Amino acid sequence: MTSKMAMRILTAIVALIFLVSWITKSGSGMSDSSFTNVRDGFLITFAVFLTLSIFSFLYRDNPFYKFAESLYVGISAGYWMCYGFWSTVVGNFVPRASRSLSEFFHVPYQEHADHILIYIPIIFGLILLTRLLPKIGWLSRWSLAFIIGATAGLNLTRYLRSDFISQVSNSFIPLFVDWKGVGSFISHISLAADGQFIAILSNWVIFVGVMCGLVYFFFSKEHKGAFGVASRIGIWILMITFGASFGYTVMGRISLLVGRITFLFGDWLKIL
Amino acid sequence: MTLHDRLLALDRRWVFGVLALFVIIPLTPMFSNFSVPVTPVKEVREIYDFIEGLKPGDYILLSLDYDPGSLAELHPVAYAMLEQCFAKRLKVITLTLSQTGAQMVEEAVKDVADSCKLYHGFTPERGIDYVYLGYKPYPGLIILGMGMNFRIPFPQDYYGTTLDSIPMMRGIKNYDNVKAVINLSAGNVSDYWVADGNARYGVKLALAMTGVMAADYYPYYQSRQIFGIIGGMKGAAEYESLCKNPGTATEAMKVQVFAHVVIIIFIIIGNLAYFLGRRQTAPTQESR
Amino acid sequence: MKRQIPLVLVFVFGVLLAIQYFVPSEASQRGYEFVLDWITIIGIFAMVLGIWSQIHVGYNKIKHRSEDWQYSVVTLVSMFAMMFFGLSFFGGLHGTIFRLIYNNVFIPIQATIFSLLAFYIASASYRAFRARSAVSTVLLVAALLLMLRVIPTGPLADPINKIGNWMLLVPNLAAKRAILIGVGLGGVATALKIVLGIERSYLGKD
Amino acid sequence: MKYIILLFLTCLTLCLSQAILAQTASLDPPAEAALVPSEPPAPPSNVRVSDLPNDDGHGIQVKWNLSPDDGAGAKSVISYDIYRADTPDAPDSLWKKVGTAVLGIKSYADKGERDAGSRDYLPKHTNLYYRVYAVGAGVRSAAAAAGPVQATDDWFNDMKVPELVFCVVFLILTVRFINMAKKGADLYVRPLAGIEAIDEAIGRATEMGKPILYVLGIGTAGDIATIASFTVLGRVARKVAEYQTSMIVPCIDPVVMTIAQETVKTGYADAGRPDAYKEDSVYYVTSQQFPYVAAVNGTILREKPATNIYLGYFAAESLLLAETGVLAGSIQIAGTDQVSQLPFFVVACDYTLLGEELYAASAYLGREPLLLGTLKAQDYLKAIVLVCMIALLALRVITGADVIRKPFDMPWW
Repeated sequence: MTSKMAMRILTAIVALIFLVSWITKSGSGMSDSSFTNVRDGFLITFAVFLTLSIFSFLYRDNPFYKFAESLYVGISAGYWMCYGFWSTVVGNFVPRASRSLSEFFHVPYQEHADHILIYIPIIFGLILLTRLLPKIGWLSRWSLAFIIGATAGLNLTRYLRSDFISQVSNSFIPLFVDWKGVGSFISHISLAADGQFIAILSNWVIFVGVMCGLVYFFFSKEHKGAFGVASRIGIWILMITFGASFGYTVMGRISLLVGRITFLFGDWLKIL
Repeated sequence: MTLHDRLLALDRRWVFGVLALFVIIPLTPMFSNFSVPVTPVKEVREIYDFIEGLKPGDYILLSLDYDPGSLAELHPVAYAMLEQCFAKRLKVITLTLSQTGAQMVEEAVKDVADSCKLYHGFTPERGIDYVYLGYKPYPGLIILGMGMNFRIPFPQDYYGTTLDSIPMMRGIKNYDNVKAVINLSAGNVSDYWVADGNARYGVKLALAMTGVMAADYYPYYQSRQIFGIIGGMKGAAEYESLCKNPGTATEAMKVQVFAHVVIIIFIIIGNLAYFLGRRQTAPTQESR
Repeated sequence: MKRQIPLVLVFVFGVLLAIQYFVPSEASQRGYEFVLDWITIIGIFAMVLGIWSQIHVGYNKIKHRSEDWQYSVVTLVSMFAMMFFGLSFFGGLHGTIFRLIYNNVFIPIQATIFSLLAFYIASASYRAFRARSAVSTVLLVAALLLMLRVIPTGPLADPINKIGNWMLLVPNLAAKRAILIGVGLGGVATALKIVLGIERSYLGKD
Repeated sequence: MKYIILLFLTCLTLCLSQAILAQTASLDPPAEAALVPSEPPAPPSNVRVSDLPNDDGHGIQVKWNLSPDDGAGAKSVISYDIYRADTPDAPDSLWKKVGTAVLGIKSYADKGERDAGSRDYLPKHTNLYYRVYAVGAGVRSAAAAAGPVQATDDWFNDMKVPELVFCVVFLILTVRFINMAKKGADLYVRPLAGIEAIDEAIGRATEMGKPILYVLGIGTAGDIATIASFTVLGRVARKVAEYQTSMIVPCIDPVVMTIAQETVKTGYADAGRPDAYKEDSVYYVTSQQFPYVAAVNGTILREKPATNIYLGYFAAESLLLAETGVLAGSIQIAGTDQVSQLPFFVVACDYTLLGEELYAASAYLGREPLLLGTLKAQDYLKAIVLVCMIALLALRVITGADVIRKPFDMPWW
């Protein structure tokens, strides 16, 4: 009971702050028209309210977050439907399906398109909708089979080059860059970034890393003995990479937060 | 419950709260005098030293090829560098190869020129101290064309004045007449500058770019195809510090440094707690 | 009928499109474009199923007054409102109200949710970066090194920067390559399993 | 990789060059005329034309020898313009400019459109003639017209022989291992912690009386990671039905939702409990990344699932989901083929399937001989790659010769 009471008081306070800030905000607008001022004041205050509601999730789940989330999901779904309708249905489908519909939506009718072929996906689409009818719902699997079969066929070959062939062929790197004998190597050894030592070291790391990484992903053999050592090195290389990528990303994520903070304190409260 | 137990089970809301605090604090006026000591790395310093080493009247070309989306990271460099060039009384040729950047770059160049009055007591004049050539599409061809003559891709500047009637452009034909090209980029334009500008015409080239891109271009720095590189917010702050002209990058770096220190301290605390806990529980495990 | 036809469809389209990759001729290119188009158009019909699912789930919650049913009302109302303002009468995607809602509700929430990552990356680091074992120590040290790049460390700045860059370029390349080679192989294997009908759990039982 | 990108960018430049040079020419002709000593560069020579290989029959390859003034001589060449006409002696107005190549380039691929109505249409099986100009600043000179040439279709792209060989080898290996498996050969696969955890996790959910959350990622049904995730979903659903727990599957795409519904239904039917399947347990949220994350995060905190399984294609939401799951106290198992998101899953989740392991998961869970057969075929190919790499590099070190030269001879620091 007390928590319910506290929640109500909290809601009331938030509503009050919201109202007050809206009024002050709309009074300080730049525009001449008072309607635009009031509207913009409301909108920015509302945006701030939503921003804080989302941040409140960090403390715990609460009605404000639930509200912002539901609103966001609803608006996103509505936006997506509109977008899908205008870009795919009107932009892609109507111009090839019917002249009168094209005229209705003011899109140019495509004279030369192959009109018969467009009925095949329409049939598949209608079959898909049989899901909504319990009796013949199994028919929809035909459409699913088409989609799955087609995408599997596309994927069977499409990424072979970028993911497999070029990755393998790019791994043929010189392991002894500019090799002029052991004597020369030792006498010129240095930690300079563009030195021979670093170049050779880097290429060895890449070569050994790829090898051991592949060994790590081997399913048929247990990680024991020499095989285990190699897979161990493989996982180390993977972990160095993951750690480095993680650490590198921190800066970008903090920048996102700074953007939100400046919105709250700069654009809204104008105290920064 | 001992201290390390508490630390190990620390509610993450403490982490959130402390982080939020240390992101907001450096932005408050309290910290306006506080500055992060920035140690410029070699590849940033080289660009600064190069520009400092130029004589008044030397020409330099700034290709500001970023869009408003990457403004936060690259604007600080553009401002600091332009001001440095103006203060050195260099002749600056500016242009953009980013479609959405044309107006933004114009405003930036004007802005710096106007503010020079305040800090250096003279106002660089358009046409005498700097030109802004504007935007043209297809960066690769523009860069190649300028290698022949600036007038091929840019017969006129942004404002429609033919280059021959601009005082500072008289007798300035192509890259041979500029000391260096500095490319500030948020996209693949840098590839064109390296491949077409540097490789084909031997332009002395330096790059400033967003943090995400920078790591990919270090090989060019290593092979000396470019003589310097400024990466992201951090590079921008370093350049500002070299110019003794702290701006928005220095400001944002305050937040970054605070946030990173907070996170690292948390990691250290977590590890200390872990090791303390392990030392205490270890004997009981043995006796069992 | 219920099971054979779908399997035949999967096999026929799978094999045709796999072969298409190797055939550059005009007929093959056109066929490829058609199939891509078809998938998009079937997607439009699937959208109906999406709306249906959303309404169905929301309606059931409201009807049974299950926990938090009020929020389902918010979702459904905002969805229909957005669809209503997206009608051509209001200017479609470029309508004033549509854009106002998008810019003042959608964008701020989006940016805020994205910025939650700043907090999460901090709490994940605190919890996970502990030197429990050799492997997790490697992870910890690599992450710390990259984070230290941002902090002014005076004379250490240059070496830290260099080691950081090296880690991003060299071991990163090796690990990415090892993973990608595996992913390339695994992708082919998965597609093959589907096309050959070895894997058919999505096709129903009866 | 960088070289490939550069090559690609150069090609792009070439393709786009036509428009820009046309534009520069029309910008301010008097200014240009004023600055150029009007001596046209020497023309290119020996123009050769042939059908563009490996295309759909609407492309011609044009090659020429560089003008003596290109990079040498008067150094006055900026670019080459390529023109096309139906007859060799057509008047200038009937020659159509099809493209531009910058100085130093000796060939151009004239790739036309297929549709007769479009602007860049290049007819098939028709005699065509080509002319190449060397262009200086405002002046140009042409080589003699070359032709005739006809564009023709090709039925096999010989650039893709490696892929074909690979596919055939893979298919043979797969069939071989599947046959072995059918005959009852023992195909050993080493245990994978992440996959064994799935079984435990379902058991744990049963004990706790809480649901299992299964997230298929933000990919569409066209992503191979999503397809792989479906195959795992079917097996998880079957186990869930056997253990009589419940599961929640929020989806980001209507097609993905439909397939997921069918998959889960099948899983329940396989377990002999088709009645236990509830249609609303697999539902559509919305098709955008962050709204989807907001909704799933809410679900995680409200339902407090015993186990969260994230398998499929993921982007920035990986950490958002995984950290919320930690807060809810769920056991978390993740897997994706997105290398950039793996660090976040590795840090925040209890078990992570790295790349390929996601694809292997269904074979592990099902333990059916057919699936293990494909897994074995994968392993054999990996072994072949390993051996080839070591052998070729050893050969290179021993002979000192570049067996296969690759553009990686640059310092990596």
